[in-house]
Amino acid sequence: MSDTHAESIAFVRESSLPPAAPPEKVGGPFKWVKDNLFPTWANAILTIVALYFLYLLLSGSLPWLLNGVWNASSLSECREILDGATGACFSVISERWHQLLFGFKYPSDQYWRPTLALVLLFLAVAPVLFIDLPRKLLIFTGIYPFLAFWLIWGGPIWGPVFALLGVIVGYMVYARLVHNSFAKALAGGIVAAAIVWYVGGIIGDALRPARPLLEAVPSRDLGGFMLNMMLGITCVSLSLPIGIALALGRQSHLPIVKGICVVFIEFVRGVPLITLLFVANVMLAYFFPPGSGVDLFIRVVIMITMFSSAYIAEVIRGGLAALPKGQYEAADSLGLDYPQAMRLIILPQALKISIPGIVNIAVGLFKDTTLVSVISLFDIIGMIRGPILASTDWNGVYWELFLFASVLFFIVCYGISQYSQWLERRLATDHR
Amino acid sequence: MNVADYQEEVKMKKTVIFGALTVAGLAAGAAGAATLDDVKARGKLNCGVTTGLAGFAAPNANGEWEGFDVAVCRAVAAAVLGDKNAVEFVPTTGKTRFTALASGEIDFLARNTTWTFSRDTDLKFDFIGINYYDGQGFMVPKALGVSSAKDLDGATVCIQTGTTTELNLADFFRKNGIEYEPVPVETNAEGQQQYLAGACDTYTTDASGLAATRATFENPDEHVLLPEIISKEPLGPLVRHGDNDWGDITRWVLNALIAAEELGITSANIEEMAGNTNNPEVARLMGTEGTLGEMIGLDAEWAKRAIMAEGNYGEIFAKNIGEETPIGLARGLNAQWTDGGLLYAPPFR
Amino acid sequence: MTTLTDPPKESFRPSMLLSDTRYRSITFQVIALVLLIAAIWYLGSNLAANLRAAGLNISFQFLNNPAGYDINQTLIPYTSQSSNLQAAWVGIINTLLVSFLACITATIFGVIAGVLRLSNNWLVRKLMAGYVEIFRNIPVLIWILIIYTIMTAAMPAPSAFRGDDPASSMMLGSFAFTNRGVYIPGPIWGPGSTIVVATFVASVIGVFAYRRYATKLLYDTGRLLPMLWPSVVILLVPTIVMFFFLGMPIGLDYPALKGFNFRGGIQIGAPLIALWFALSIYTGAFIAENVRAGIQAVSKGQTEAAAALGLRSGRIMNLVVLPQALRVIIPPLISNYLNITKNSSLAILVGYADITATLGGITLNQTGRAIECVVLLMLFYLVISLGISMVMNVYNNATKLKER
Amino acid sequence: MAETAQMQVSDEVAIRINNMNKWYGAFHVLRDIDLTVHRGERIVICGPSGSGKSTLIRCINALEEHQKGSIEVDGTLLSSDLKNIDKIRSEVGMCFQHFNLFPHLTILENCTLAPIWVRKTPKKEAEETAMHFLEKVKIPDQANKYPGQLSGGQQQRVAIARSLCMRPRIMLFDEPTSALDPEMIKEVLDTMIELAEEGMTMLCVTHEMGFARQVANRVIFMDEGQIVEQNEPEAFFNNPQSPRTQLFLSQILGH
Repeated sequence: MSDTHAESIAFVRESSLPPAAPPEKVGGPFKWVKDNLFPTWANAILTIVALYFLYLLLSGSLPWLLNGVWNASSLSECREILDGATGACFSVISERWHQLLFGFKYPSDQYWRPTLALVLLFLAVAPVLFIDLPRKLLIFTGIYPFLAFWLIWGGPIWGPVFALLGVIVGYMVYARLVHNSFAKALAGGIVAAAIVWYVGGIIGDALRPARPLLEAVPSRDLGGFMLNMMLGITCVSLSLPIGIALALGRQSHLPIVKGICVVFIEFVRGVPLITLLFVANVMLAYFFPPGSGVDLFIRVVIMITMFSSAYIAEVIRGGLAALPKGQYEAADSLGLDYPQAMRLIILPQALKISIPGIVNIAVGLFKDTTLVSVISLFDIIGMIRGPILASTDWNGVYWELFLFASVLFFIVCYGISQYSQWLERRLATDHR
Repeated sequence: MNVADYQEEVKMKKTVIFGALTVAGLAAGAAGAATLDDVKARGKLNCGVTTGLAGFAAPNANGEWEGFDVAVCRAVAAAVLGDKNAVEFVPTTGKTRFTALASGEIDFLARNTTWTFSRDTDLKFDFIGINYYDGQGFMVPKALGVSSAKDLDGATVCIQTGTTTELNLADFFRKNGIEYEPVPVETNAEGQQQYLAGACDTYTTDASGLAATRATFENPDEHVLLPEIISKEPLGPLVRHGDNDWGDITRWVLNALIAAEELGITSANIEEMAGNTNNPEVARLMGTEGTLGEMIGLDAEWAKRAIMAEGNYGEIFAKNIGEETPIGLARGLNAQWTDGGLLYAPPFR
Repeated sequence: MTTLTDPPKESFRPSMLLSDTRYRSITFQVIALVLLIAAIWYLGSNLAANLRAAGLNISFQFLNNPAGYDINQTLIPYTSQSSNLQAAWVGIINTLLVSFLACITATIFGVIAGVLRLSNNWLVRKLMAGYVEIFRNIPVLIWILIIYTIMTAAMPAPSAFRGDDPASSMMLGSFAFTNRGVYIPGPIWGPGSTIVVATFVASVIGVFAYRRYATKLLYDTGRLLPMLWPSVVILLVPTIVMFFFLGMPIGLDYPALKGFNFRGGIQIGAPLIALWFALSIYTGAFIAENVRAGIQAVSKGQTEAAAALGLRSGRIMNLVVLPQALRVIIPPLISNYLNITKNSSLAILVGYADITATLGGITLNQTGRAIECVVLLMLFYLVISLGISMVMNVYNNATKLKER
Repeated sequence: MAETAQMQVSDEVAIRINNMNKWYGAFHVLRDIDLTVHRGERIVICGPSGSGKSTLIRCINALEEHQKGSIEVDGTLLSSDLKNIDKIRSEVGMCFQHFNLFPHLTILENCTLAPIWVRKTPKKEAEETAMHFLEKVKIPDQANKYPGQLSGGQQQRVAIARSLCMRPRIMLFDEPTSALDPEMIKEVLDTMIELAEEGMTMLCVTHEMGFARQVANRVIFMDEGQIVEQNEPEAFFNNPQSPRTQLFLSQILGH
C-alpha cells in the first residue's frame, strides 16, 4: 500500500462511476479477415488450403450446374443440346417429376390427394412442434391420420370415419374412467373402440356407395418420395407409444417384463435395418395366419416400426434415468399410483428431455427409409435405380437424379434438425 | 367402376373392422389351393415381373407395363377374369421373386425365370411351360478385340446376382480352365452402367437380355455379342406347387398362345376364325366345339380372350422383342416347330 | 421375515393377486409370460402351417453344398466349388475387413473435422460445418451410390493405361488407380523376412518400454527424458539394419497391366474402396459432432484450474482436457463403430461380397433358403453388436467417475 | 410457547413403530426401532449423516420397505397391501430436502394434482383448497408460475402447501432446510412453526436446533440405525445422557 493512502484506509464511495464505452478498436472488414482467416501462420496455410479446396469444388460443379438443360425429353436430346459442353441434364427431373415424387403407379389425375395430405400435415404437426399455438389445433392433429389415410388410399369414406369414431368413443370412455383406475379405463376404452369398429364395419358395408368419392389406390401403387415420407411419418408416430412402453418395461422392477423388453430392444438394435427388411420381405409373410396375405407395405411398416421403437425406447430410457429420483418419491408420497405417477409426473418430463434424441432417431429413420429400395419397393431411390435409369430415354443420368434426391433429403432432414436445435435452446431457457 | 375395384374395396372395408393398423388393404390370397377362386374373388391377377427390362417387362412413361412377359400375364388375366387389364404387376428382383410367389403375394411369376431342376422340386414351384428359349451370352465392346468367350482369361465380368447365369458363368470359366473376376450387380441397369463405364470388360446375361440392353445404348454398333452361348436358359412362367388346377389353367393359356400361331389365329382374324372354321382344333380352341373351357373351370371363350388380349405368340414376340423392335431378336429357337424351332404346343383335344 | 411383531399373516384371498405388492408383481409377470408364450406359439404355429402348406422345411443342409458362384475379393481360400458355409465365412471376413478399415478412417475424418470445427479460422469452421451438415442429412445409401458411381464413372478403366499414348498412367510407376480398384505394390516375402518382421515387432515393444521407463524416471527422480527422437530411433534403426544385414529379403511386387487387368501387387477392389470411403466420410460427420461435443463438454473451469496450477497448454490438453473429453467421446464413438458395422450391410449396393451379399444375397437366391439365411445373418450381426456393446460396457465401467 | 404446544398432545396414538428393522442388502440400516408418536406431537430427529434418520421417516409412508417389525399409522397396519399403502400415504404428508416439486406443472397444478387424482376432489374445489394453503404459506401470488421461477425457500413452502392440500394428519419433514441458502431457512421454519402451532403431528429430520428447542416436544437422537437417546428438548440439549449425543451436540453447537 502506497504512502498516500497510509493515513486513511477507510474509504466511502460517494457517487457511482458512469459506465464508459470500451476503448476504440481497429474495426472494418480488413481486421475481420485478419482475425478470422490469417491470425497465425498455420491458420493462414489452413485458409489457403481451404480456399483451394473450395475453388476445386466450385470450378468442378458450377459450370455443370449452371449449364444444365431443363427442356429435353431424353438423354440423347440433352447431349445434342449441350453439344459437347459440360452441363447437367436436369430435364430428367422435370420430365419424371411426378414419378420421382409419387412413384410410377399412383393415378396421375389423383396427385392432388397426396399433395393435399402433405399440406395438411404441416397444419397437423404445427401445434405439436410449436407449443405456443392454441391447443385447440390438436383436435385437427388427432383427425389428421384418418384424413390422410383416406386421402392417400382413397376408397369409401366410411372406413376412416368409423375408425376415427371408434378412437373418439374409446377415448371418451377412457377419459370417463381414468379417474377411477387406469387399467379399467384402458380396457374400457379398447372394448368401446372395438365395438364401434365392429358395428361401423357392418354399417359401412351396408352404406357402401356405388362409387367412392375418392378412387381406391392399393398400397403397392405408392412410391417415390411420398413413400419415404409416409414410411417415415407412420413408423415414427407408431413407434413412439411402443417405445414408451418398452422403455417403461425396461425400467421396471419385474424381472420377466424387464427381460422381455431388454431382449427385444437389444435384438432389434443389434441387427442392421436391411436384415429386418429382408425379414419383412422374405420371412414375415410366413408368420401371419395362412391366407391373410398382409401386403409388403404393411410388413415393411411393421419391421421399421419395430426397429425405430427399440431406438426410441433407449432414448426415452435415458430421459427416465435423467429424472431425479425425488420426482418418483414425491409422486409416491402424494399417494399417486404407478399409472398416475407415470402419466402425470414422470413421462411428461422424461419425454421433454428426450425430444432432441427422438428427433435424431426420426431423422435417422427417415434417411433409412431409402433402404426399402433394396427390397424392390419404389421409393425415390427405387424409382431412380429402377424404372428411370432402366428406361431407354434416361439411361445414364446418375448425377442429376442423385443430386435431386439428396437435395430433397437434405431439406427435410436439415429442417428437422434445425427445429430440434431451436427446441433444445428453447427448452433450456424455458422454466427449467 | 369395374368389378375389380369393387372387390378390392370390399377387402379394404373389412380391414378397417380389424383395426387401424391394417391400413392398406389385404392383398394376396392364400398360399394354398384354389388360387383361381382367390383371383376371381379379388378380381385381379397378381403377376410378378422384373423391375424393368426393356422388351420383357418395363413400365412406359405412363406407368403402364409393357413387354413380352407382361403379355403373358395379360393373356392369363383375360382368360380368367375377362379383362386383360385386371392385372396387378408386382415388380420383383432376382432375390424377391420366389418368396413373393411362395408367400402368395403373387399368383403367377412371369419374370424370365430359368426352369431348373431344383427350382421345380426343392423350391416347390411348377413351371407351366417355356415362353422363351434362351441361352447365356457375353457382350463385349468391339474395341476390346475379343472374338470368343474363351479369350476372356483374366477379364472382369459384370453379372446379375441371384440368377442362374451366375452359376453358369462360374462353371464355364472353370470348365475352360481360365480365370475371371466377377462384379456382381443388382439390376440390369447397374450392369449396363458398370459395363459402359469400363468397370467390367464384358457383361453376361441371357442373350435376349443382352440384345435388349444393347438396344438402349447410345452406340449399339460398338458392342458385339460373342458367339458362345454357354448355357440353356429355358425361360418360363411358374406357379406355386400344389395347386394343379391353377397350374393347368396357366399352362394351357400359354399353350393356346403358341397353338394359335401354329393354327394361324391372330388377334386380327380371330372373330372370323371363331365364326367359321373347318378345322376342329381351331373350333375346340375357340370354344365353339367341345367343352375344353369347362374342363379347366373356365367358360368356353377363355382361349379366345387370351389370344385377343395381346395377340398370338408370334404377334407378342414381334411386337415386343422381334426384329422390328429396338431389341431386334430373331425367332431362332423360338420359331414354331413347323419352322424348325422348338415351339410345340400339345394338341387341344 | 416372520416374527411375533410382524403383521399378522392374512389368509390368501384372490383379490390380493392385484392389490398386494407381494403378489401383484408375480401376477403381472405371469400375465406377461403367458402373453409372450401365446404370441410365440401363435407365430410359430402360423409359420409351421404356412411351411406345411408350401411344402417347405427348415434345414441347414444347404450350407454344406457347393456354392457354385465366384467371389471377387476373398481373404481366405475360396472357389466356386467351396461350400455355402465357406462363402459365408468369406462374407464375414469381408464385413469385418471393411468395418475395421472404415472405423479407422472415419475416426480420422471425424477427429480432424471435429477439431477444425472449433478452429478460430472462420472459413475452415464454416467448411467443416458444411461437411458435417451435408453428410449427416443425406442418407448413407445415396452416398454409397454416389461414391460408387464416381469410382466407376470418373476413374479411368484399365484400358486407358494401354497403348503407346495412354490416357492415364500409373502414379510413381507403381500405383494404379482404376475404376476397378486400386493396385499397389505388394510385398514378396523372401527367406529371412520373418526375422526382419520379428525385429520390427520387438522395436515396437521397445518403444513402449522406453516411454514407460521415461515416465517412471520422471515420477521417481523428476528427470524428464526426451521422448520423440529416441522413440523414432528405436522404432526404425534395428529393423533397417536387420533388413540390409540379411540382404534385403523383402521385395516388392509391382502391379502391371497384363491382359484385361492389372496383375500383381495388392488389388483393392472398387466396391471395397467405395464402401469403405462412403462409410468413413458419412460416419466421420457424426464422429466430428461427438468430438466437438466432447471437447466442449470439458468445462472451461478445468482448463483454468490447470492453468492456475502452472501447466502449459500442451500439458493441459494431454493431462486434463483429453482424458475428460475422451470419457464423453468414446461411448458415442463406439456406437458409431457399431453403426458402421451395421451399415456395411449396404455392401449389396456396390457388389462388395460381405456377409449380406454372400449369405443373405447370392446364397439366399441360389438356394431359396430364405428363412435359414436371414436367421443366420441376423445371428451374425447380433453377435458382433453384443460383442462391441460388451467392450463398451467394460470401458464405461472402467472410466466411470468415482462419485459418491 | 413450548408449553402451549405441549398441551395439544393427546393420548391418541398417531404412529406406532414396533421393533422395526431394515437392511440394504446385508447392511443393517435400522435396528430395533421402537417409537410411538401421539397425535399432536412434534418430534425432531437428529443424528450424524448415515444414521438412518431419513430412512426411518421414509419407512413410515412406505417409500422404503422395512423387513421386520411393524408400523402402524392412524390405526392402519402398514402391510404390502396397496390399499393400505395408499391409505397411509394419503394420511401422511411429506416434504423433501430437494422439494421435489414437479417442474412441468405450475404451482397451482402442483397443489391440485394429488387431490384431484387421488382424493377425486372436483377441480374447482381442489383449486380453492390449494389457494387457501398457498395463502397460508404466503405465496398465493405465485400460483401460476412454474417451480423453476421461484426461490428455494418459496419452493419449499409450496412443497409444504402441496402436502397440506391432501389434508394429511401427519407431516414428515426430511431435512427441509438443508438445501437452502441461510436467508431462506427462516421463511420455511416460520411456516413449519405455524403448522406446529395448529397442532399438526410432525416428524422432522433436521439439524435446526433452534427449531427443535422452540417447537419440538421430543427430540430423538439416532446413530448407527438405532435410537440412542430421546428426551424433551430442554433436557436433551442441556443435559444429554449418552456420550455419543454429547459428542454430536458439541460438534454442531460448538461453533
